[in-house]
Amino acid sequence: MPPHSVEAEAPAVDLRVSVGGVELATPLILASGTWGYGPEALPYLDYSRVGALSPKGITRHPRAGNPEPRVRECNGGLLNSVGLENVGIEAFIADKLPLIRDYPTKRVVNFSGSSVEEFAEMAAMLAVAEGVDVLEANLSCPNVKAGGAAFGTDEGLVRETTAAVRGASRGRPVWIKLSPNVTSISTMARAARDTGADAVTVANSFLGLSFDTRTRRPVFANVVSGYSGPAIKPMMLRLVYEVARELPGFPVVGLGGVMEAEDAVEYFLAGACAFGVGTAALVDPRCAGRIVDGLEAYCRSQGFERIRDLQGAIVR
Amino acid sequence: MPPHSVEAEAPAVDLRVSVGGVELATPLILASGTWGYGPEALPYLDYSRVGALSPKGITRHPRAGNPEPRVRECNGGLLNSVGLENVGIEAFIADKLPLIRDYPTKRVVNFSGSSVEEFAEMAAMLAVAEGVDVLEANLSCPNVKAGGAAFGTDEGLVRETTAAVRGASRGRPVWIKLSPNVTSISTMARAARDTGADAVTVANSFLGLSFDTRTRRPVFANVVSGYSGPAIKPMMLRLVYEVARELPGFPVVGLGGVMEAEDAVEYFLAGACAFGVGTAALVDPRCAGRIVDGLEAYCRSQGFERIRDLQGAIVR
Amino acid sequence: MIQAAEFFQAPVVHIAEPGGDAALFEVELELPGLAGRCAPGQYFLVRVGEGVDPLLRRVFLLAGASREGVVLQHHASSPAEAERLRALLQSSWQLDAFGPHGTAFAVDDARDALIAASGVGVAAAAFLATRHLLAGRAVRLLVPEEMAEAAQSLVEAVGDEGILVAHFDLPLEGPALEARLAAEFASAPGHAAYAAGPRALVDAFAAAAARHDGPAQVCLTDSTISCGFGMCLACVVDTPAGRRRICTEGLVFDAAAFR
Amino acid sequence: MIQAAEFFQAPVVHIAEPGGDAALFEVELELPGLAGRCAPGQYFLVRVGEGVDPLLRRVFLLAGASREGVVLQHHASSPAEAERLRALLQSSWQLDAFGPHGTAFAVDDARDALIAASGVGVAAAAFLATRHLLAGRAVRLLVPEEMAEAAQSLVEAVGDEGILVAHFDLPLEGPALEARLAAEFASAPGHAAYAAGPRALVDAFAAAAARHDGPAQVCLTDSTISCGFGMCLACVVDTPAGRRRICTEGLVFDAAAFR
Ligand SMILES: Cc1cc2nc3c(=O)[nH]c(=O)nc-3n(C[C@H](O)[C@H](O)[C@H](O)COP(=O)(O)OP(=O)(O)OC[C@H]3O[C@@H](n4cnc5c(N)ncnc54)[C@H](O)[C@@H]3O)c2cc1C
Ligand SMILES: Cc1cc2nc3c(=O)[nH]c(=O)nc-3n(C[C@H](O)[C@H](O)[C@H](O)COP(=O)(O)OP(=O)(O)OC[C@H]3O[C@@H](n4cnc5c(N)ncnc54)[C@H](O)[C@@H]3O)c2cc1C
Ligand SMILES: Cc1cc2nc3c(=O)[nH]c(=O)nc-3n(C[C@H](O)[C@H](O)[C@H](O)COP(=O)(O)O)c2cc1C
Ligand SMILES: Cc1cc2nc3c(=O)[nH]c(=O)nc-3n(C[C@H](O)[C@H](O)[C@H](O)COP(=O)(O)O)c2cc1C
Ligand code: FES
Ligand code: FES
Repeated sequence: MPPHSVEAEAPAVDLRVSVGGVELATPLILASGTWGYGPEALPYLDYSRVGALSPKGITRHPRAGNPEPRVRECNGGLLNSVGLENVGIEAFIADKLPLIRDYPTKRVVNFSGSSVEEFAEMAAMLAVAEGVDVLEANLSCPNVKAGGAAFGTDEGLVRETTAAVRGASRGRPVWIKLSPNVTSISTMARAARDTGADAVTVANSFLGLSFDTRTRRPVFANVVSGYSGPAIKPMMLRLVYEVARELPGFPVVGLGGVMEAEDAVEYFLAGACAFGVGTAALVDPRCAGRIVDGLEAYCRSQGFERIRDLQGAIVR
Repeated sequence: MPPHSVEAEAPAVDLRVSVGGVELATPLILASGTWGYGPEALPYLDYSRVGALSPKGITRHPRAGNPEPRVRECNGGLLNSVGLENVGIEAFIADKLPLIRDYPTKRVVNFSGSSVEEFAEMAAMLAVAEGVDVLEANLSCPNVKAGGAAFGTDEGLVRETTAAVRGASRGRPVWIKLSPNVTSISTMARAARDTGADAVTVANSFLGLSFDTRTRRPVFANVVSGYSGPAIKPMMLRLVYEVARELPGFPVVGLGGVMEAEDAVEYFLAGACAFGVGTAALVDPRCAGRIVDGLEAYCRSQGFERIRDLQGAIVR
Repeated sequence: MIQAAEFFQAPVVHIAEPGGDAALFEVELELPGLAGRCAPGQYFLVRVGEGVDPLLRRVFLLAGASREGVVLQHHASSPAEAERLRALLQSSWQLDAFGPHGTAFAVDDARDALIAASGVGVAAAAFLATRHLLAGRAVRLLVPEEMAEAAQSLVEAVGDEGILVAHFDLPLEGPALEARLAAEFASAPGHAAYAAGPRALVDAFAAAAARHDGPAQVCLTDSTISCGFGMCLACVVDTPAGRRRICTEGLVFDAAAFR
Repeated sequence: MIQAAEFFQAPVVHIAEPGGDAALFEVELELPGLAGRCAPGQYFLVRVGEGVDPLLRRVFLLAGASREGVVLQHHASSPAEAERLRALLQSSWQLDAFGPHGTAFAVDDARDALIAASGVGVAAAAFLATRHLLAGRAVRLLVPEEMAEAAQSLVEAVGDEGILVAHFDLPLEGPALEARLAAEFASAPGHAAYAAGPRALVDAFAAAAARHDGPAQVCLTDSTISCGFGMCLACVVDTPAGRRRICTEGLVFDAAAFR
């Protein structure tokens, strides 16, 4: 039963959504990497209006990440080569998780392995860590053993990694975060679904690069970086649309360039059951509250009592 | 020997480039689809400063293209679903080609087949048409026979189509325009190179879509459309960089979001030997002259006597 | 008659809101000596800001021309978009504007005029009305109810003895408007008839003008214009006389083209 | 002392060019009653325009604070970028600004001051100098030659009896500046020493301050700040005391952190 709202005339909108059995209070997920580990964002938002928090992506060992500069704006998008700087899984579980365990939201822990075995090892640790609601495997990071190509661009590796993480997760929900740099996103999503994923996150940043024409050097030490923000929204919407159409009923978390409530509505129409917000945090961490309020107002204006009914609600 | 310039102090920059044996007066190519058939742009530019003109892409039969709306701006990029409206190859050769035959530039004729046989049939017609300098096969259009997936996303189809076009081209240069919506652009470029392509154009627009949140309808009748302009530049640069690195020495024409001379310099640094300008034409058709002038000034300021030396001139 | 359009860097003199539609705004540009080349129905392609958002030029319809310069109106996609563009215009000393562009109304000022207009079309209609008024002809200007006030003030600026503003409270789509326009034509035999507005108004006007015994022309003011230079085929419409690019072969057409 | 920063919608009172560096510009915001909470070394995170380009907030360094409001300076990536941002600022009635943000200089106004500054750091230095002058202390302000004039005018605005502007004509990188700064330290025993500028100046200053017998603090004014809220790790630097986020744990650090 949706919580009865006090203002009688403006009927409350039921903002709850379910992502493959995981109940979220609202459909907004704080994407990994742009909201810190959680406490950093506390002063700017109300976690009870946030469906889930994905802390900074963690790796098996601490990483210092890439040298400066790590971020560069470009024509409505953001290039980042932070290089997955993080405290490592042990310190995350010991020092960071306790800080966010009592937040009134779900915790979707994003992790990157450099091999299938490492993904499984990390999944096993997260499976028993208190306060981890969902394991989100970031397949858009390089497979160090196999020459550095991203896991998410090889169907076989997606199957192997998903199965390994599923096997080690002790029943905790497993989301697979896919790479958008593929010919057929639905093939990768199907591979994840068929090997035990409860949902797919579509998707991590696109590969991009930029040169400083004055010095004729690449902007980033690693040359290639991740491209995100408003500029990638139309492409990510197409990827979400394809997965939702090819795998009807399979939960998709859509993200890429969501800055306002209208952007989130497009992801629902494309078929997503929830959406992520990453780069927008860097512009204004209050955007989370603003977007959820905007969605509530949109549902009222369009006559939707439950936000989940927006999913795929395209008018032909 | 570069043409000797009158202003003694400002040494002329040699703007000539060669793309797989095709000599262009300057490295700027007017990309297919945004400059009309050629005469429409005449009032706004000096064709002797344009390396090559790619008229509107043609198909075997005339096409009315898609219903309105056909274009929609989005966060620094452009979505288009024109639907390849064109007069068809017969009318192009009879009515359009004669108008541009005497322009002081090269003509790179862009054509899209709905099957491998149709690509070959069109190539044979263009191979003997007077005034066609280069055949550019647009593999980023749907293969109607095989369920509509784009030719450019299937390695085998890229080989088959390139070989068929090569076979029918009677020795005229063949460029293959690739689709950017692939996992490995270098695999597709290698497939084209190994079956007779003289160069690859990297690349056509990305797939994207957008919804009108007021009406909850897709903006375009075909739902999915082509995404181009400034927003796609970092991703296209990465694709050009990968092809140039994996297939050293193989000519790449790079395009995507070039609005100013600095953008073109980035494509040279990524490894392109020439670059295309598409969406920028819609903003200001005078941009062609402005970009070539800007490149000349850039070469002078950086001490390059020949613009072709900019190719891959990254400072490590 | 198609005037040779040019690229200008034109200083912004004044920015205003004509009223009647929050998505409409008006800009006065300092372009001395251009009045003679500007005709009703024509427009300027204006680059708003220098960034990537907005990217393409916007259509600014000619609403008037004087010795000092031109008055243009733009119909944004929403009031919020209008505010965004206005703010960008305020910050630019000079505007990159290409025009006067496109075909113009052939003004037959030997006849009284019947003009139907909606949205930004009202600005073109007012410009058109002045030509007839200056020739001592009577003008009947028919606009939607919400535009009546704005039309009245535009006309007052022109000195309004000979002009009568009437309004209709009908949706642009559907048969009702066509019937109302047919009645207007019946009581305006031989008049020079013009319409300026979105496609729905133009279609109703063209149908109603079928048996009109005077010249009838239309101006499509709300089409999706992308390049505006006739190169991209984004504005192509089907007409009985074949496929036409609105941006260069319009915005003004003979009404018969839309029957 | 870290002041609790807040989001403000602040009217733009005045936009100016301080001179000395075409990529620098100054903005005065109407924020009455905030002076008491603003300290030298702090900054505001300002959203320029509402579009996607520019997308991230920009660092506007505090150059002064009064009853009416605050004066901020921004160092753009190039003169062209400065002009672009200035034009956008002109068109916004109110600016979305978050601040006073970051750590501040601990002002020890019981001592005379030695301040080295470059680029936008000169603005922070001037703000700092006023605190010492008000306490009747002497201030020696060392700036690069091209900034000397701008520093002089900033200081004149403050009433300059006790302040001496000296300048150096040395590259920020390389040993020469460190040697010059060491000489300055030698002739300023026990002074409160401060530096504000790009990393190269901060490193030279920190090295030269090794044997200084007074407090020495640095303010990193030209780092790549991305979010500014301590969330994205784009501004992290290695210091002997471990990894620090410049945006929240700086911009001001003890000089020892960069030795
Ligand atoms: C599509 C894409 C999107 C990305 N988005 C982001 C992002 O948004 N934020 C972010 O912080 N990073 C992001 N990254 C960066 C990426 O996750 C890390 O940079 C990557 O894990 C390291 O790969 P690298 O080539 O950057 O090498 P570096 O970052 O320079 O790493 C150096 C070395 O560390 C080792 N290494 C690399 N990855 C791992 C790993 N996962 N576990 C253990 N060791 C490793 C390898 O030997 C590697 O060569 C993205 C990468 C890709 C391909
Ligand atoms: C990545 C990508 C980028 C694109 N970029 C552009 C662009 O920038 N400009 C542009 O004008 N179009 C562009 N298109 C559109 C595309 O070239 C045409 O729309 C396409 O050829 C028709 O495919 P469609 O799905 O849009 O079907 P429609 O355009 O609706 O075509 C309808 C039907 O026509 C038939 N048909 C489709 N293609 C062909 C063909 N090549 N030859 C003969 N018959 C055909 C098919 O039966 C098809 O179902 C792009 C398409 C893709 C996939
Ligand atoms: C600065 C930055 C850091 C990121 N770090 C991570 C990360 O650690 N793990 C991960 O899976 N994705 C990471 N991402 C990708 C985002 O989670 C998200 O998938 C992507 O940016 C697209 O969404 P957006 O456009 O809303 O940012 C990062 C993105 C940015 C901009
Ligand atoms: C309106 C429009 C029409 C286009 N038509 C064609 C076409 O007919 N054939 C083709 O191969 N590419 C076509 N393209 C793709 C462009 O040639 C180019 O590959 C792409 O837009 C990326 O470059 P840009 O960002 O400079 O536009 C079209 C692009 C646009 C925007
Ligand atoms: S808008 Fe491009 S041809 Fe008319
Ligand atoms: S700029 Fe994001 S953490 Fe400092």
